[in-house]
Amino acid sequence: MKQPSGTLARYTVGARVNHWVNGLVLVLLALSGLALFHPSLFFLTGLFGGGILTRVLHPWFGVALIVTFAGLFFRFWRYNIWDRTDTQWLNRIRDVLAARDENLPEVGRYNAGQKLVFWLMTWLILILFVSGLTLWEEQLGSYFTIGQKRVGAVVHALAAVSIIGVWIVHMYAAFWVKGTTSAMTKGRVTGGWAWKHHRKWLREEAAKVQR
Amino acid sequence: MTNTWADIKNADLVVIMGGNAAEAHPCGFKWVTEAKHYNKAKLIVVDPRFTRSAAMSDLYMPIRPGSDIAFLGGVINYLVSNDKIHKDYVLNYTNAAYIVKAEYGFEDGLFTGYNAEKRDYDRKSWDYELGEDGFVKVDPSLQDPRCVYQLMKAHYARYTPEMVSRITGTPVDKFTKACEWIAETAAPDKAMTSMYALGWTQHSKGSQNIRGMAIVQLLLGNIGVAGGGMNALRGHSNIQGLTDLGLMSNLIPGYLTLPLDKEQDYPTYMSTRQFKPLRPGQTSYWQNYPKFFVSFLKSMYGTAATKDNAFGYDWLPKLDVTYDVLRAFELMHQGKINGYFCQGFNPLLSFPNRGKIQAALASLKYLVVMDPLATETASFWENHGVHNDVDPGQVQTEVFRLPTTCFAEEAGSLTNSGRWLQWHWAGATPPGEAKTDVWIMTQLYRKLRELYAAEGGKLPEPILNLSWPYSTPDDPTTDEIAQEINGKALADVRDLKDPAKILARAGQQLDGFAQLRDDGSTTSGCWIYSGCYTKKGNQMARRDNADPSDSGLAPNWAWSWPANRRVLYNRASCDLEGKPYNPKHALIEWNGEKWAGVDIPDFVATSAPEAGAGPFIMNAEGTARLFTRGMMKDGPFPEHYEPFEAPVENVLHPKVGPNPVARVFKGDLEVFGKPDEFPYVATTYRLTEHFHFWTKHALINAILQPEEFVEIGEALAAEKGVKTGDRIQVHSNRGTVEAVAVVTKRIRPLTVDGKTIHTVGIPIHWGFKGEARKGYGANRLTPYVGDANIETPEFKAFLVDVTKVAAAVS
Amino acid sequence: MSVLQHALDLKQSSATSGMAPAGEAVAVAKLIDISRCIGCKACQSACLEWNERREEVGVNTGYYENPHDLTENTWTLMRYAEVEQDNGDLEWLIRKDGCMHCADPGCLKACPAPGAIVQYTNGLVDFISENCIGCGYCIKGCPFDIPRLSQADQKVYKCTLCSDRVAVGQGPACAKACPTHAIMFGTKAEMTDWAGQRIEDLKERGYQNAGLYDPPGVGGTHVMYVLKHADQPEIYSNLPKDPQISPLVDLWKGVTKPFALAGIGLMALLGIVHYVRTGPNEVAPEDEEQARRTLENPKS
Amino acid sequence: MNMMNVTRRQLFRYSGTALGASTITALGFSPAAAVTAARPFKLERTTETRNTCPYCSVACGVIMYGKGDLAKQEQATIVHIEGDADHPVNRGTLCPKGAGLLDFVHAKTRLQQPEYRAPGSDRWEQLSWDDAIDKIARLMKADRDQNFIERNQDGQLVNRWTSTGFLAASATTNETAFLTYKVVRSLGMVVFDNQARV
Repeated sequence: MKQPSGTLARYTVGARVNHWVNGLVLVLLALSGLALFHPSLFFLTGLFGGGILTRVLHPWFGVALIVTFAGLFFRFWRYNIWDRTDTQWLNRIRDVLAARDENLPEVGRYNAGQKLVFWLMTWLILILFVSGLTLWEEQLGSYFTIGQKRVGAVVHALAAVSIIGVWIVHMYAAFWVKGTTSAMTKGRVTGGWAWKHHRKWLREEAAKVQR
Repeated sequence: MTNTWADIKNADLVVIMGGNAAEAHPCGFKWVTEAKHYNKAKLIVVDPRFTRSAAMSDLYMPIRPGSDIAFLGGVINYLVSNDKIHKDYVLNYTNAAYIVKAEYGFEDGLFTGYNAEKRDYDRKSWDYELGEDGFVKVDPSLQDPRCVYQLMKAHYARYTPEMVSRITGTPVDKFTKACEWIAETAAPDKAMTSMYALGWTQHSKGSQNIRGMAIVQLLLGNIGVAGGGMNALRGHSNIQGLTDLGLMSNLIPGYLTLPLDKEQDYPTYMSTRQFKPLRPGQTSYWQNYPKFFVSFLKSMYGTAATKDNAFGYDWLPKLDVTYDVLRAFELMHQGKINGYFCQGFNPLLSFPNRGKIQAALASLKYLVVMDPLATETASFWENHGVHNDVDPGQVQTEVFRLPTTCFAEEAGSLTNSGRWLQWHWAGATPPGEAKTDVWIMTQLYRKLRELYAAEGGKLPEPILNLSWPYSTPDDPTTDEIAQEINGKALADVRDLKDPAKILARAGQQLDGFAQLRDDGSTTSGCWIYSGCYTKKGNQMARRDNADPSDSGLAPNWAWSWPANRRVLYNRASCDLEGKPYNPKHALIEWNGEKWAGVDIPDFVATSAPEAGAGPFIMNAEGTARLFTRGMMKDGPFPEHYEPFEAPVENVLHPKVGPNPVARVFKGDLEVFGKPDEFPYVATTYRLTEHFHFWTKHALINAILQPEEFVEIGEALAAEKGVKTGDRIQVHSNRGTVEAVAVVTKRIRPLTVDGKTIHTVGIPIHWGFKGEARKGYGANRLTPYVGDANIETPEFKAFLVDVTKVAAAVS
Repeated sequence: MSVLQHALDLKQSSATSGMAPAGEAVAVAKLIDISRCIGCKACQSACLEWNERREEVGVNTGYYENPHDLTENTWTLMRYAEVEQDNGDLEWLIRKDGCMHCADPGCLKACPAPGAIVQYTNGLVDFISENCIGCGYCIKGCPFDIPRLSQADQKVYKCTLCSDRVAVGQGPACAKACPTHAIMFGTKAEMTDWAGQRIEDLKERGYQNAGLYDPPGVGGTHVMYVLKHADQPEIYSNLPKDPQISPLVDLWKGVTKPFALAGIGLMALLGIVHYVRTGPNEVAPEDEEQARRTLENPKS
Repeated sequence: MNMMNVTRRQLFRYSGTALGASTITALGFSPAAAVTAARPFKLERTTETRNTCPYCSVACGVIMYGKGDLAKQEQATIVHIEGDADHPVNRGTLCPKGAGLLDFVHAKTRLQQPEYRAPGSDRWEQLSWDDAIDKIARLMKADRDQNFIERNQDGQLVNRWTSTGFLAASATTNETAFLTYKVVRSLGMVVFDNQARV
């Protein structure tokens, strides 16, 4: 396998496209959702052509999210299975935040934080989807009781806030840990990045190359 | 109505029986709620169903359909045997003290003089004993066993509370409570009003149902007083007007009657109509009959009506029998009628026994329907599947369907139940080529006149001589016709007492019927309407709603017949001295010179109380009749007869079940059902969301009540395994209706003569035209039998069976 | 009357804060006196006619209610309950259902679209269709289950209390039509006073529990009922005994909103603080060197 | 005496019979006052015409609001019908039938032109008024001339026509009724009735 000197392939084109579409949808959902959530953000409906279109589009974005996220999920779920190292890593979260990588165990393809983001995204999207169905008056209004809809509304709001939080963590981590974004833009990371953050993965990749 | 809508607020007790005002007359029922709130009135409702009226009541009791006279007879018995009557009133203002002929009697359900073959009575014995002076003998002590009061007391002694309950199914305790409340209004300052409608009339003894309550009201002194009266809640907007104007087989406008065959000349005709007073000093207003009749003939035949030809008397058709609708459709069914006109009427759905009506219409040569809407009658030949299963190819009738305007597009007057003539104005352009009925009748008449003038034919004179005094003969205005109805002077009309005084100059509109003359110098289309369009203009168009006395009479709003009088017989609201019995709700009183008050006196205004004239001036007695002499075909006192289809035998007289003189044709008698086959009592009625067969054309009303249904009680539903919303079939001996079942607590089984009787309620509104869903129509079930006196069909009590429909049918 | 001239000035508007204070107006109310109501549906008819709404012609399902429920066109509906009393006597309790015009309207609270739901200073709560986005949040906010979403135009509708008529000094179409004056309209004070007279009459007739339904849980309502059995409003086709805006809706539209935004803001802030304090997490040249070695010799 | 266009420009008096003092009058702000009502009042610039409800015999007063004014020879269409608040019986109220009158006036099943159905036919044909009147008058005259009874079996003069009948309505005006009466009786018709019984 030929590769540019000193870099490693991390994401295929398909995975990257999938990710970015998913990301875009999530952002649209967040913006349209926030517009409908808080009056001070209602102006965001302008991005979607007004309140009515925002209301129409938001649930369809949700459907799109489920589809695109399913792609990501089936690509990545097996890399996100929790192991003992993850617990150790998480126990040393202070070292993580302080960037004292020397105190952390060697990490495989994903560290515990990334795995947490993955699973939180997964569960929150599921929760948002299901609670969102109860709120989709146009298509499904007659299938739910008002009581169910009220629970749905609260759950949807809380889950939405949570997922935005997770998303902020995700974004910030990519921003803070330099060299990360190229994985999703170019599909490759430098060896140094891999050595520093995913040493175990680097070793596995090196072993593969050797063979 | 003897009184008027808003006057109901003056009542202390309202009895709704034989009607359902809350549903059929909601805006009139308002005055019941006003009476309840402001006058602390109580409301009693007696009805087979727990209606919306019942929902508003203080006391509700169920009754088996067709047993009202038993109930009312029981009330009479209670009042008389407990001495709860308004004695002064009964003695002076009714015929209670009058002595009845010794030959009169009642036995085993029959009054004297019955002829079983003719199904009719010889009514000669039902009359008063006259003295040598030509006046009726009286016993003011009311003790003579032959006086009306004692005869009545004896007649109703059989109607004990237990007997009432046995016949009607009404619980004894509730019946007694109702009697107690009713009896309280015997006090001179208390009034009870009776509100009834087709729940009383649509029986084979409908007139006697009403007589029953009239007797109660007379015993209580509740006729002629504010908040009292017998208030017939007429069904249609102008059925009062059409009746007043005599659009019936035997009538001439103003309740004059068409001559009979035997009345070959004018003097003979008049000899039985100018009633001589039966007591000294009485007004007997019908003595003026010739004035009304001649004025009518003058308005019919104009200048062609002269003294020499008895004002065209010969041109009037003479009657052998009354050709009411039941007889009309019977004759049609026999093929004896070739042509028929329906002017805004839907007989295919309105008359009993749909199958017979359908066959009758199909035997016509031509049918002309004038209507704003596409009626079922006009389309009786169309096939609408189960809803009108007809083969058009087999129907040889030519049918014309002529579009007419509706209320919004025409001006004119309507007479409401309270006898108010209210003018209305057109506000819209008619749709398409729709024309007013006046225009259509004019074109028909003008064409016929043209044909008779050109070609001759049978008796052309009345056609050619018909008065047609309209400025544009091809298009008379309603304004002109209204003036014609009121009448005008053809020569100067002078005061009879002071001939120097001219009351109306030739050509002027008359002020009222007092100015009519029998010498041909006046015209008036309808004497009781005289005063509606006077020299002062169109009185019906008046719109001053001031009601200074707060009496509810609104004397300057529109115009009320007769003479703008709002409460009939109002002289009876005062005692013999002319003082109001109830000063709080005084209508008129004698002020020493004349009668005056918030209403127009129903009395000769200057006739002092001492003169002794009675308050019921139209009656030769001057008093009201507890005993009606020979005027009712089926007896001088109401008697309980069973409906022609009854679930039990007549426990009072098993040999005489139904009304022995009711209108029944051969062929119809045979199709009455028997209780072994048809065990349930059915009754038909209107729903508040609909008006007969019109409002199913109005989308809003179709939304509010979209589909035909039948109401049954929970007990019957349980027996049949029917849940609400299931489809059921209702069968009578004449047909079947299939509809949705509405299972309700509002209809409960009754115990009648020891038997459990279930009632089935059948709303009438469905057909196969309009916005609402198609339905079968209640008249597939109803029996072809009519009241003895006025031939109203017995829609309110007949027998049916009920079956559950297994699978849904479209 | 000058104070009344501002009757249809806005008091509250959905998803809008900091409104200019409106002129004072006298609170109005519609009083539905069930003891005088004959259930004739004149109000339903007048409502359809005045508001130019119509329905598909339905079916009979075995009950008098038609249509079978409130809809985007049927803003008021007669509901019928046959209730047997202890003595076996029947009562037919007929209730005109429709918007109660709560003083504290749950629909308005829930609505995210500015100006789609407004409350006028006289108390009427009105849906302004051109601002409605059809989200249906009002449906969840309403404690009485009143608003209905139109499948035709995806906007929510309910009784406006005929704000167009009230604006020109007329009463609502239903009150105008009501044959027995069971529906009255006037100032809330007058209506309360009149209700008192009616309750007195009912008590005289033996209805000891007669009373006024003006539920405090929603701040009182501008549509009130006179009930013969005010102690059991639920027998009137499930009229809620103590209606309140659902705690879930309070949670959703109450604390959740500021806390959520604060939470999101806080997350972002923490990121910034962390970044400022910790600086970028950069890959050092020695890491690259280590990686190169590893890739060349994975066993090392 | 034209009371058609009653000047009722003052705001409607809401005459709730129960409330002596009229509540709405108390609320009677002028339409000119600045109000922020979202909904335009649809009866501005309509013609008001007084009429009575054609259904039951309470004869409630109604006001019809129309576009166009017949008094000015314009085409007019009713857009709204409401109870007449001045009417002493209904006091502005209407029942479910009366409140839905507009849908009767504009019913899809309102007849638009004269129609004829031939014997055995399964459809309506349009025809002109002239043709309709001609045909009907011919049928009537033929039947009358053939079946009119001048004298009964006893030789008495009876002048009646029993083979064609006429069923008058229940909601036509008194003026229609009287004109109908005249025409019907002038022909000697006795099979004549109205809707009083049903």
